[in-house]
Amino acid sequence: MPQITMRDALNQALHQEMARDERVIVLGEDVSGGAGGTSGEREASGGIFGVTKGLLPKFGEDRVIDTPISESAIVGAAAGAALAGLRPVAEIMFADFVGVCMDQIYNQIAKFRYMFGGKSTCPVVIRMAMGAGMNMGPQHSQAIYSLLTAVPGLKVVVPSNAYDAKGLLIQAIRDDDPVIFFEHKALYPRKGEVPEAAYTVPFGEAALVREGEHVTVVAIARMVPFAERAIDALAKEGITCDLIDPRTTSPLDEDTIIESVQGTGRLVIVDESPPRCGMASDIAAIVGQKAFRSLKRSIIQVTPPHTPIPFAPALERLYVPGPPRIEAAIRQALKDEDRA
Amino acid sequence: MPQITMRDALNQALHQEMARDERVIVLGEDVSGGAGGTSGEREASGGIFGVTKGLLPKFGEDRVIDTPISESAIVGAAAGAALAGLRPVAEIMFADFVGVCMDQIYNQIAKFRYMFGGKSTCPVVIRMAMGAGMNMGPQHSQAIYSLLTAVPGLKVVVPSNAYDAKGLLIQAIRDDDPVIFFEHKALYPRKGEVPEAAYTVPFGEAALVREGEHVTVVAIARMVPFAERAIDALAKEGITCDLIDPRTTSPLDEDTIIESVQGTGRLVIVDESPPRCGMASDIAAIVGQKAFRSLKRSIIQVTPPHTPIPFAPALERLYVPGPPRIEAAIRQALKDEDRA
Amino acid sequence: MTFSVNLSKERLLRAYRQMKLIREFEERLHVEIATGEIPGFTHLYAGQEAVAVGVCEQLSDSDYIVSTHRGHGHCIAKGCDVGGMMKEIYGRKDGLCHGKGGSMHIADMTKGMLGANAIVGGGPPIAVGAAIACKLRGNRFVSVAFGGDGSANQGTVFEAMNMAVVLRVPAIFILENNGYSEHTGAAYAVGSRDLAGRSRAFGMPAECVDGADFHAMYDAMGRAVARAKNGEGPSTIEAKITRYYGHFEGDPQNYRAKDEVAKLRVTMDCLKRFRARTEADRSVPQAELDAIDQEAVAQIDAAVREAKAALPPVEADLYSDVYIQY
Amino acid sequence: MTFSVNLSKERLLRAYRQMKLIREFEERLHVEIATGEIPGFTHLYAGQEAVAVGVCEQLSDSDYIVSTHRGHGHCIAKGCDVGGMMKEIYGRKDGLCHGKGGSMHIADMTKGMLGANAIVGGGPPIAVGAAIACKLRGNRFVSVAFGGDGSANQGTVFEAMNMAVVLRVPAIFILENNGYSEHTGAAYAVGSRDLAGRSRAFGMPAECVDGADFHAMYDAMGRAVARAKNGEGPSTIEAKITRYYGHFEGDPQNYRAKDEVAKLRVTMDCLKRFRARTEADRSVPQAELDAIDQEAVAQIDAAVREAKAALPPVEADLYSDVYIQY
Ligand SMILES: Cc1ncc(C[n+]2csc(CCOP(=O)(O)OP(=O)(O)O)c2C)c(N)n1
Ligand SMILES: Cc1ncc(C[n+]2csc(CCOP(=O)(O)OP(=O)(O)O)c2C)c(N)n1
Ligand SMILES: [Mg+2]
Ligand SMILES: [Mg+2]
Repeated sequence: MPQITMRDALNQALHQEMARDERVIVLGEDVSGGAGGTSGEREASGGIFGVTKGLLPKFGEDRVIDTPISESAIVGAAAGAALAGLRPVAEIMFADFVGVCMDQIYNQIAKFRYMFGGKSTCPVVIRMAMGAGMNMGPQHSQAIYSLLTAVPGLKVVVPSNAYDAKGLLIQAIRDDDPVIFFEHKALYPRKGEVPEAAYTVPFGEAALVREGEHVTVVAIARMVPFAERAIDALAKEGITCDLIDPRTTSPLDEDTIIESVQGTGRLVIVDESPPRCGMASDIAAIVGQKAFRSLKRSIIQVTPPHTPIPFAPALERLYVPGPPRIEAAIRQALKDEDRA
Repeated sequence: MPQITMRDALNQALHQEMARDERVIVLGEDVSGGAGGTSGEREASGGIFGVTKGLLPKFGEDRVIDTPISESAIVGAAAGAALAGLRPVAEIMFADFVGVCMDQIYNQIAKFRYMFGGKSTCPVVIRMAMGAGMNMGPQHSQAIYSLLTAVPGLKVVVPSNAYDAKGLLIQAIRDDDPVIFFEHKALYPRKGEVPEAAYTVPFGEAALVREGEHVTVVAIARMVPFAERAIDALAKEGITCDLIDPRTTSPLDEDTIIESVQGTGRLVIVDESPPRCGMASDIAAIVGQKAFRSLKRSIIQVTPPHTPIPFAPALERLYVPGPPRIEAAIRQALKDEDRA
Repeated sequence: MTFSVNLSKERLLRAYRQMKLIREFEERLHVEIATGEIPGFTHLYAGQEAVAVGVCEQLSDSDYIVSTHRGHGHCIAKGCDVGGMMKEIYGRKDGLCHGKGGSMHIADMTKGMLGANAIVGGGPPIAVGAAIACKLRGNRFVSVAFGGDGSANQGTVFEAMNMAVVLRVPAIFILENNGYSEHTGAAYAVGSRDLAGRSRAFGMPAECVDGADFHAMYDAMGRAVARAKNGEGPSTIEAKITRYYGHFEGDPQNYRAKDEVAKLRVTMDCLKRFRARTEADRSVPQAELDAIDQEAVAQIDAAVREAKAALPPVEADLYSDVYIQY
Repeated sequence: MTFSVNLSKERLLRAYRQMKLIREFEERLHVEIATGEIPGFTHLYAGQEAVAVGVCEQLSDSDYIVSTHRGHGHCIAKGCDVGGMMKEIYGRKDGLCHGKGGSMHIADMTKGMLGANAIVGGGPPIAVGAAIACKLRGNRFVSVAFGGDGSANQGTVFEAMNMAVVLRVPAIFILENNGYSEHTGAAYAVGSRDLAGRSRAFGMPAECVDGADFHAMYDAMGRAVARAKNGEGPSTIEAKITRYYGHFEGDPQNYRAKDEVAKLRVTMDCLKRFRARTEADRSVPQAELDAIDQEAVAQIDAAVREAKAALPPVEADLYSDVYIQY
């Protein structure tokens, strides 16, 4: 099977779905680029991260729409186009920018179906690049999937590899509910085996990335390859872990996590979203409620600190949970607390 | 001591702080009302909820500023005025509207100090009315304190009664960090004893509203009076509870909660924010981590369902956790699970 | 496009019926709300009928509109069932949105009514999206965003306008300038005091029309629709109009001169103006209008009676329709 | 207010020095970034110097500016220390923001520089807030928002403009129209193609100025400041200008005609234009400009050397300055 990057896997998904279904449109800033430029080169960009490359030449300006810098109008337009029967894939360049279009996401798209009494569908996908690790500073690095997981009515996707990314994006486009699709910037160049043909990866089904006996590790997006490294290092010492990648945080595959914890009794959650009211809290609370008697010790949450994301590489490295912190957390998980 | 409503307590706080410190300004939609009207009545409103009443006649148009419907500009203006040395109190009429000004809150105000290397202060207070129970529908009823508690750099205040409301608002105005101040709409008419003179209630110090032996109950904002009712009913059966009102969710007084749980071993959290990545999850995760061995059974989270907020009174009543659900949860907390 | 001079008697009667139905709907709500039986808070459209009807009489069920918190008039004009609307406002299970939306969220996809919207400025971007769909399908239909003078200070509205111009989509922006956003006058909150001029500055034609004059509204809308269907892109119509009641029911309107509304009910009433005009040009026999008046009263009376008698939603409804599949 | 005809030789030399310092800062960054030693991504201001300097030469440390992602020029023009800036861009502890902000977040409250801003459209509302403070203190100082042609499609900018008009605050909006927002031309993304006209429609005067002409910028800004201090409220200056490098460093600029920049470096260079003008009117001896050129090179060279040698922040810095007290 061909080894391609997550970027290219996403690009393939867009190409295939646009070819399959003419209701699919793509809109966002510089998704093709070049409009109004002096070179006449109409596809000057293909997206800042290259994910939408080649779409304009293939599908034309009516379906691959460069927009002004107007995120509220981008998301709102996607919402309206979806209500009117299209299947828009909107791009918000950096996830951090949801601040300028949050209303359209959380008050409009997320609520249409419910508040209209089930009489509308809003099959929108909003793609956004997220995550720290590229020294892009406090306003271009956030991992905000927890903020949107909190919103009833949205589905939230957080792929960790090229295979899942393609299958999840195709699923997102075919899904009749609104989907927020997070792409971790640091994962774009990560390669994996990806079938050429279109396929879907279902929502709400976690992937069991490693199987083991001693500790359950849940990790999200870029934290998955980091956890793999930590787990593989510990395997040499005979410490083995289940590594669970939820792939979607909404819906969340609670069953797979709980089943694993019932076996191991020990849980480490590795999460790049901030620690307060974040994904790690969310999963810890669910497991604490549904698998309380299985827990041999407290759940360990590995998250960034409660701070904005610093620019300096020296600090950002400390901010992002990395393999050493994960390894340490797993070791800690093997020790029980004293009884109070 | 005089019994006054939470609305009037808040109004007192604003009056007293504006009189004390001329750097305090108030801005928002209809905070006085009447500008540009045909009656010539310059204070036609005093705020949709009446909290800013009487400020305009006393402090004038330069300090009590009616704005156009432009929430991003309102919050941004508050941010800029604070950087320039004022102490603005901005009003976002309904908390649901943060969607249209989220960027100014979470990317700007929350991050200034950190990303400018500690060289700025941004002493802004953003007041907003929140909460369900008045049949105001899906876009006018949300309890979004969890969304903002998640944001490093913000402080988040959630008063449950008139006394705290006044003291916390005065503290918020005097505080040098940015503060999001949530006022539950259903609590505005709730009366309590409030001293006439100015006083502060410190942030990060929970109130122990009831003392008891069997179960720890943590409740927030309107959930506090509801929990009081449930607890007082159970007291007749000899079941007694600690009732903790955190008063601020950021900073959160973890110690008071943990200490109580160390005594009772049983925790019920009552929260009006949505269940995923919400306050109940957050507190459950913290307690699960820091008081694991003290817990005799799993923590019970009493929250609304993972749905938007319905308009119909028949449904909204079911959406909002009320005294019967809280009472049932406390009873359940007294039973232990079977071991797995 | 049709223009008002070409309207048949039947079309004129229909327009009047729509206006009268809105008026009666709102006047009756004004009475019923005072009884405390209607939950939540409600914004009445009375006084502005000719705007909604002038606009929507140029549209079909395949054209789209997006409305506001003050949406009853737009809904009725676009063909929503008044019985279903009334039940929705009373929070009944058989309401147009099963009681889950209420007054500020009435929608009917089958009529191209994409929803009232309780977020000021929330609608125009959505309307641009529907216009994108219209363009992709060949500009045979148009998409309309309603908004008030107050909404025109919300940045999202200008983002939507600019995007509509850039993408040349068949979007039409109706700015209902009733002089107030809640308790604040447009004379204060709209810096330039010229809403149409703002739209023009974003690159589209904009007319300023007397919103109490059905014929004028209808004709302005005809021009905008013709332009849109011709692939020439968006337009704006600013309608100068007034509202008869407070911002929401219960608002004492201290910001308005004491007899302002009473006077406007005489001089700026769209129903009276319609009657005067059609009497003068003999396009409609006035007796038929009287009959319509009576029908409207009866229809709304029935709607209220049925809404009061209807059942509320049940617990299962709380959990349904969050997702199609989860 | 002073106008350029009245500028002393010293003031003209200072203006040139500022422009040259910006140019050298950016040209040197262009070289250093290619080595891979500078973290993150960087947007260079080269080509636009006369805008920042024309504006800021009318300001004092007590006036405020709010900047953008392309902020180095504004920072230098407003008096930020280039050594501290360079260290910030290298992510050093002694950087102006302790390395926590980086290129897009440089701020210096002591200079009235309220921060660069990586959110397009994030700055103007903040500038209006600072203008509110200025007004409250008697309009002795002004507040300036910088933004690009692309930013002028973000709704927040128009909210800020309208609010500034309504509140009559001493705010000045500088729209640097360099023809591109990232890879998209203003000719496409700005529906009306007329930025100044939009500001006018919101109720303030707006001039469109040749942004490569320091004297013209300085004079336009003089008029805007005079107006603001006179209590007449906000103004806009649209500066037509060009950027010499890509949107960010590394951008191959496929959207621009091949020799566009090369030509503009000849015809639209603000430094060359300044020299030509001051030579013609004999206001400045050209040899003194040569000396300034050399000083600037040396100053930036030292800044880079020091930044490279400086230490990064330490772990404790990760946790500090989130709150003043928590
Ligand atoms: C984003 C947002 N801000 C504020 C409000 C509160 N609000 C509801 S209606 C309204 C006034 C709207 O004025 P206008 O657009 O003129 O419409 P009108 O009420 O006159 O029909 C305001 C401020 C809101 N619903 N949404
Ligand atoms: C809200 C937001 N949307 C998009 C971006 C990404 N972005 C950064 S700069 C830029 C272009 C800005 O264009 P303009 O305002 O003309 O400034 P210039 O880069 O030309 O100086 C874009 C789209 C952003 N930083 N913030
Ligand atoms: Mg109005
Ligand atoms: Mg530009």
